[in-house]
Amino acid sequence: MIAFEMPKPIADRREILKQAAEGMMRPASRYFDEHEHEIPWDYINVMWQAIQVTGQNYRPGPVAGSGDASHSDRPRLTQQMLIHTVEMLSWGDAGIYLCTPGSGLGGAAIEAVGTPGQTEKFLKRFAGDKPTWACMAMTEPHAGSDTAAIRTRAVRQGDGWTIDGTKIFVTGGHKSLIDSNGFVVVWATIDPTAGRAGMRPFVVEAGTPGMTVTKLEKKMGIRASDTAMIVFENCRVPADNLLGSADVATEQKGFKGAMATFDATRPIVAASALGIARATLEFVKETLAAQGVVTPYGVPRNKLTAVQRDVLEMEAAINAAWLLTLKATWLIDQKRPNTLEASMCKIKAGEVVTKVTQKGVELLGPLGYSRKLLVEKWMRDAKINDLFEGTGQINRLIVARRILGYSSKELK
Amino acid sequence: MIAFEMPKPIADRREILKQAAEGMMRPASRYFDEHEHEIPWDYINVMWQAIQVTGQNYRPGPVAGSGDASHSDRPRLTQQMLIHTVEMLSWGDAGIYLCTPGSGLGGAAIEAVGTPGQTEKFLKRFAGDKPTWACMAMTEPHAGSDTAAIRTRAVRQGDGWTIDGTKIFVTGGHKSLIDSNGFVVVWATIDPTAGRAGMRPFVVEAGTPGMTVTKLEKKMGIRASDTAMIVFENCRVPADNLLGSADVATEQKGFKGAMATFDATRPIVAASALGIARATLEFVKETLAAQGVVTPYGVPRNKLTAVQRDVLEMEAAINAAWLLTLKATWLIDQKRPNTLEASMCKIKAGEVVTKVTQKGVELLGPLGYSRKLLVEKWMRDAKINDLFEGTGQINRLIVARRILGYSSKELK
Amino acid sequence: MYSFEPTEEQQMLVEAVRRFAAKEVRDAGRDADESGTLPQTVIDKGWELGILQSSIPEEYGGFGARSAVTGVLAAEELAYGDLAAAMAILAPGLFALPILIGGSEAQRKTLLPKACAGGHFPATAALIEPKYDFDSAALTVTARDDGDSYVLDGEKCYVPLAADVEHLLVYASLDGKTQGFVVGNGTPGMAVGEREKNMGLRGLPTYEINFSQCPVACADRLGGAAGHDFAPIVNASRVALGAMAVGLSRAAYDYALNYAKEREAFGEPIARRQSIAFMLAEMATEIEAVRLAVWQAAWLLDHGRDATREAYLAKIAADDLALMCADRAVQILGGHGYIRDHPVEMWLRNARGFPMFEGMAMV
Amino acid sequence: MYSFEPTEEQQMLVEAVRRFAAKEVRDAGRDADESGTLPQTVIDKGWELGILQSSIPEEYGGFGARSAVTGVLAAEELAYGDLAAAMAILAPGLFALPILIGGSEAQRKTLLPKACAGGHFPATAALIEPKYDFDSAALTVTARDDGDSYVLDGEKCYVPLAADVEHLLVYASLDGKTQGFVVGNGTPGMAVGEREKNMGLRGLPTYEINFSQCPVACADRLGGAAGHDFAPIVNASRVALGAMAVGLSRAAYDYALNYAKEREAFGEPIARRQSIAFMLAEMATEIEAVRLAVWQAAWLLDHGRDATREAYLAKIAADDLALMCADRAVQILGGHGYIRDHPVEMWLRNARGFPMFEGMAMV
Repeated sequence: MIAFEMPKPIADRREILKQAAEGMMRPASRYFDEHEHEIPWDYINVMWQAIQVTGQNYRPGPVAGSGDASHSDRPRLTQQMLIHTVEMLSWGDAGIYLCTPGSGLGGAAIEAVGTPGQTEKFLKRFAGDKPTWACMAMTEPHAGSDTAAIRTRAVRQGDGWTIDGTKIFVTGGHKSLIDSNGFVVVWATIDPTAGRAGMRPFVVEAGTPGMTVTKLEKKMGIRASDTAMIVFENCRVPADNLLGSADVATEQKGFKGAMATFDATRPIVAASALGIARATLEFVKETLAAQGVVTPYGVPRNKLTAVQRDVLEMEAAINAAWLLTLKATWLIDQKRPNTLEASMCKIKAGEVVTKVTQKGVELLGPLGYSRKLLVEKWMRDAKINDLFEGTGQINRLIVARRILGYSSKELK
Repeated sequence: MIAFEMPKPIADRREILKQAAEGMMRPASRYFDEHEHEIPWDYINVMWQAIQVTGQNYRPGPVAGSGDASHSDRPRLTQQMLIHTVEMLSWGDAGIYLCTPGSGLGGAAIEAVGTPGQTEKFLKRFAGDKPTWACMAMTEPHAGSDTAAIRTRAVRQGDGWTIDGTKIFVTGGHKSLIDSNGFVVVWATIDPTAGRAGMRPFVVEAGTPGMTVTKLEKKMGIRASDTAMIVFENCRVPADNLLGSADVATEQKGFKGAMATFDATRPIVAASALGIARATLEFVKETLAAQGVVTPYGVPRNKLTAVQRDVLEMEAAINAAWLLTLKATWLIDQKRPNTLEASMCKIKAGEVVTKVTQKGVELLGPLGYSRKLLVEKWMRDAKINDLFEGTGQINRLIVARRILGYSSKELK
Repeated sequence: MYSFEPTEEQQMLVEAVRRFAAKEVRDAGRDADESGTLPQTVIDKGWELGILQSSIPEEYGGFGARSAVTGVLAAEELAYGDLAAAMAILAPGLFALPILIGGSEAQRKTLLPKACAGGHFPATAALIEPKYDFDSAALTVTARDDGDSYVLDGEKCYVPLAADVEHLLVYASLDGKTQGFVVGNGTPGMAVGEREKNMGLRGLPTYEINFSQCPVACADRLGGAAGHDFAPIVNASRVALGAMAVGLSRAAYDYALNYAKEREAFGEPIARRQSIAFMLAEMATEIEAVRLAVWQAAWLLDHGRDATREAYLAKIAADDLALMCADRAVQILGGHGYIRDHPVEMWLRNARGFPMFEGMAMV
Repeated sequence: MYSFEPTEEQQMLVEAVRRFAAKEVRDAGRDADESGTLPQTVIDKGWELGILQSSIPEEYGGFGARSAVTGVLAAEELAYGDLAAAMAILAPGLFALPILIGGSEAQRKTLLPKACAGGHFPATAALIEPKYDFDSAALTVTARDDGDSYVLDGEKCYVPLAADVEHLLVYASLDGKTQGFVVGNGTPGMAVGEREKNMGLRGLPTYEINFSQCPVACADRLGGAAGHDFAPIVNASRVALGAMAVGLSRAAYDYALNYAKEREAFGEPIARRQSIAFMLAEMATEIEAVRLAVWQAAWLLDHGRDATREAYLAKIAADDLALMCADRAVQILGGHGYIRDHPVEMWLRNARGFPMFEGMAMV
């Protein structure tokens, strides 16, 4: 039965998060935007405690919903809860939200393809006292969307692997490896001749010799979030740090697992985008309303002012994008495939937040362009959502292949 | 020296044409839209006389400017005059404009690659008493933009050629072959293994046995214009009706000539598009002004009504597109290459007229959607300009290859 | 709870409508665009699907309960077949559903059983007026209370089937508020004009109606003396039109997608070019997003909540969606898209009307 | 006659500016976006190109004649290098050119020779006000005629270089008409605020200025007692800003094009994908179209005709162009576009300001 009633647990959580967003994030937004790479410890510590208390790690990942098993008669809400959380935190501040501690993408990879022993070994640190992070390293300087072109090598040596290569755009790399005793899941090839079949994820823990965080990127927005370059030089890890099998011929599950992770993470990025978009819309409406400009629903287009029409179109786009995102996660909670919807909501939300925030700056005129207000920051924060976890172009490719029934060879 | 002064001969011509457009075309617009395939003889006869009197055949084509030779100290204006003419006639009615008699694309092909004898033989009919047309047949049912995939065959038999195949979307095919003693220039391959190198244009005159006009397309708009299907079955023409050489190995000029024709015809299509766009803009502005809605220049966007902003954006787009079109023809008159600009102005004008006319219908609300006014017709007429003479996609491909320096193999 | 899954019953209805619409309605709609006339058999068959009847409770002669969600599912499918046919088939609802929503008990008891009794019920509603900035909340057709009756004056347009119906619901401004009035066709002071000629919807007969001192009995004001709230009616109309826009968009998308996979250029299907493939991907994405917005608004209506915001937002998104999809479908077909052998040019003509369509469909 | 060919002299100027802007200005501009400070050497070098000086006739100390067409050619090139730097270099023109256009003979004779006499002339103009719907034809800063002088009151913002200049041209509403007033920096009643922090233009110091009972001598009204027509001034400003938007757009386009040809994915340059290639083709097309619109408006100015329509239309088209090109450049660079190692993210921040930039450049 089609239904659009926000479940009570989600509504309750949202209420709490809204207070956190208003009380902790918004007041800190400008500071951490102006002080790039400073770390919002107040927020982090509060969130870490909250996570420990509720037992709800909010990390993304297809298997993150195990906490639901106890009341299996009710519909699973894990992913839906997650995107509401992310949306509200991003409404607060998208850069600070990205600093939220937890096992994140790195943890998701371990849960997806690790053994129980590996899960125990690597994830138990997230039950500790200190805020801890984990991250994922995929992109290389010469290989962005083209994940099969990865050059980082892992070579079997004795009882372990030696990793060499350079990774960029590792979100939270610094926090995982320098600011906490976390780890990075790094993708490397164990057989450069095998293409994707040769790719494997390896866990590299903080402090491992041969691994260096060499650079923190300076970015247009989300400046509170660290985006690291990590260099591996003769970096040795134990054999057990390989996630999945070392046999190239028989196994491709590892890579497919990583790709499947996108089905869960893309809606999360979409939700983050839409949190920023909603923040902008609400702020623009409030600011205009304070000057007597209201945007009523129901007035025909040809009777609106230009500003009103812009605002209403922003609102309509956000609403539709949100529903698409919601559906993409509802499918996960229903244990149904959602690859198509995940890419769709990412396309739509990435585009919507870009337009909405760009328009938001324009609608406020000289005020919108000033750093006195946050709208200009939201515009800068927004754009990343159209770029990471697959650019708009990559996601269009994915959608197009699905709807046309084309392979990646047939539609390049 | 950069200059934007309309030359007096053009201004004078425009004034006359405007009267023709207002007096002859607009009053007939609705009738010929509702009576598809009826022929606007009144318009045709007047135009034929005017052309005979002034000696100015307005047909497109890179060599059509020979009339200028007499006053070669002045800047050549032929193509610029032409697009102003086309713009104004299309402002009158784009469907009726397409019925204007003359040698058109067929004549242009002969002038481009024909011998003096061929020119004399085929073109002298355009100095006669009766309105006469010529047309060009390129597209086939299975081959649109992909001109190299043409299947119509021409086989040398004795002292002539035998042509077999089916052509569609021949603009003015009926008028050239049934309503007048004109001809069609048909593209056929003399060697199917040779690709484009095997393609040749042949002149097939009205009345030639084996050639039949089998269908007039029913179209969304430009209903006064005939768009014919022509079937060639064992259609024999004299050897002299081949334009260019019969030697596949050494000659590709024929095809290149046809392609070069586009450099001249694309700005003409753009001009036609912009005539429709201007008609729409002016009508919308007048209609709104009658209801007290004016669109002043200089008011900031955030202070406009939605309708005002739409109108001003329409106007800005038309103006910019027109200047691009003007430049593309000015280059021809300057005897400079204009392939890039020709495709650019076609892209821009095709898009502009589509959006402007679609918006025009919306801006007038229930009135705009009614056939009581012409705006809905202009919207239907407009769309062809984004489709023929290369769709927006094909022209983007051309522009992209040029700016990137890519061959047609490198960018498909 | 959130759910994006129709009930089994709804799925069965959708299937039934789809089977009927995808071929029969579509073919009839294309022909009617040329001929101006929809075959009565198609309208009758559409009526027999029972979409309206099953929205009306048994006590009023129907066999179900109104569900806007079910309504939009059906409306999308019908419009996937053909927009003009969908509007014609559903036109009786323009009259019956507002009576169900806003009518007095007496009006419901009198009029609804008639609507459900037999074949395609000859009724419609008149809302749109010939103004560029037509606003259903600020009508120029007025109703004046002269004590004994209401007197209607002014001009309506785009009234579906007006010449052939027996009953009309006419919306007019009464003291600045939009109110409905039940008017029998042929009432003195009411003149149905010539059939309108429009860019699209050529298969759907629509008419102007002129009201000049046209009297309506006091009892025939929708909701009786107390009148009614116009909001749930106009919201239900926006939701229905939104669903139809989604249906038309999906038709254009499907058609273009299949064409692009079959049509070859430069040695392979044009769908293998990113410019074409991405257009299709964007169409698919937008269709899904807007569909959900329509569902959401319908769900609010079904739960008796104020759907003004969501219905409006869904409608404006759907208006744009339909134009975008139809225009791109024409573009993808290239020159063939401009020829009336293919339906896409008709869809473009039909789609362009959505921003001004108001009150021409109802769920 | 139509012509799209600059004179040889203009081409030489364009070449000179381009040589200077493409590398030196660009590098300095990128650094200044981080540091907040443009090197004085770059500003001086830009000044020494003589763009302003050659716009002022010899009788007023210059060595040429104003040509808006020449001005837009130069402005496009400078902004191709960097927008903030271009505005800084050309800021003296904000003061000098309106005096040339609308000043009294006395004002020209007094002030223009100063402007041309030496190095980068420390002058600017104040037009924008902190309102979402700021309108240069309806200012909230007022000038009141108190008989002996004019008295300015109200708030300005986005005044380039205000803290460091000696002379300002302040626009205020006098009886509802926008009029310029020559104000010396430090005049009592005038308070230059802290340097503004903006999303873009971080290399260009801009300031708020508060006027409270700030007196201006009657003789310092632009044009003297008779005042002046604001239209040619604001039109010249729109044309200049339009040209700068074109310059920025071209910078973004060139950068993205080169990147797309070099960056490989899936075994070949990303420029070989239609989605990328078509974006570039559209950018190239729009840049050329809008550039011509800017030229046209400038040409009208040079011929003493009313350029209100064309300047406005060119400006709104250029505003949209700049955002489109900068946003697409970021998109084409993907994640790299978001990193400040590349200039495209800065161009996006700079570009977004155009719709509200008014009176911040002048030709």
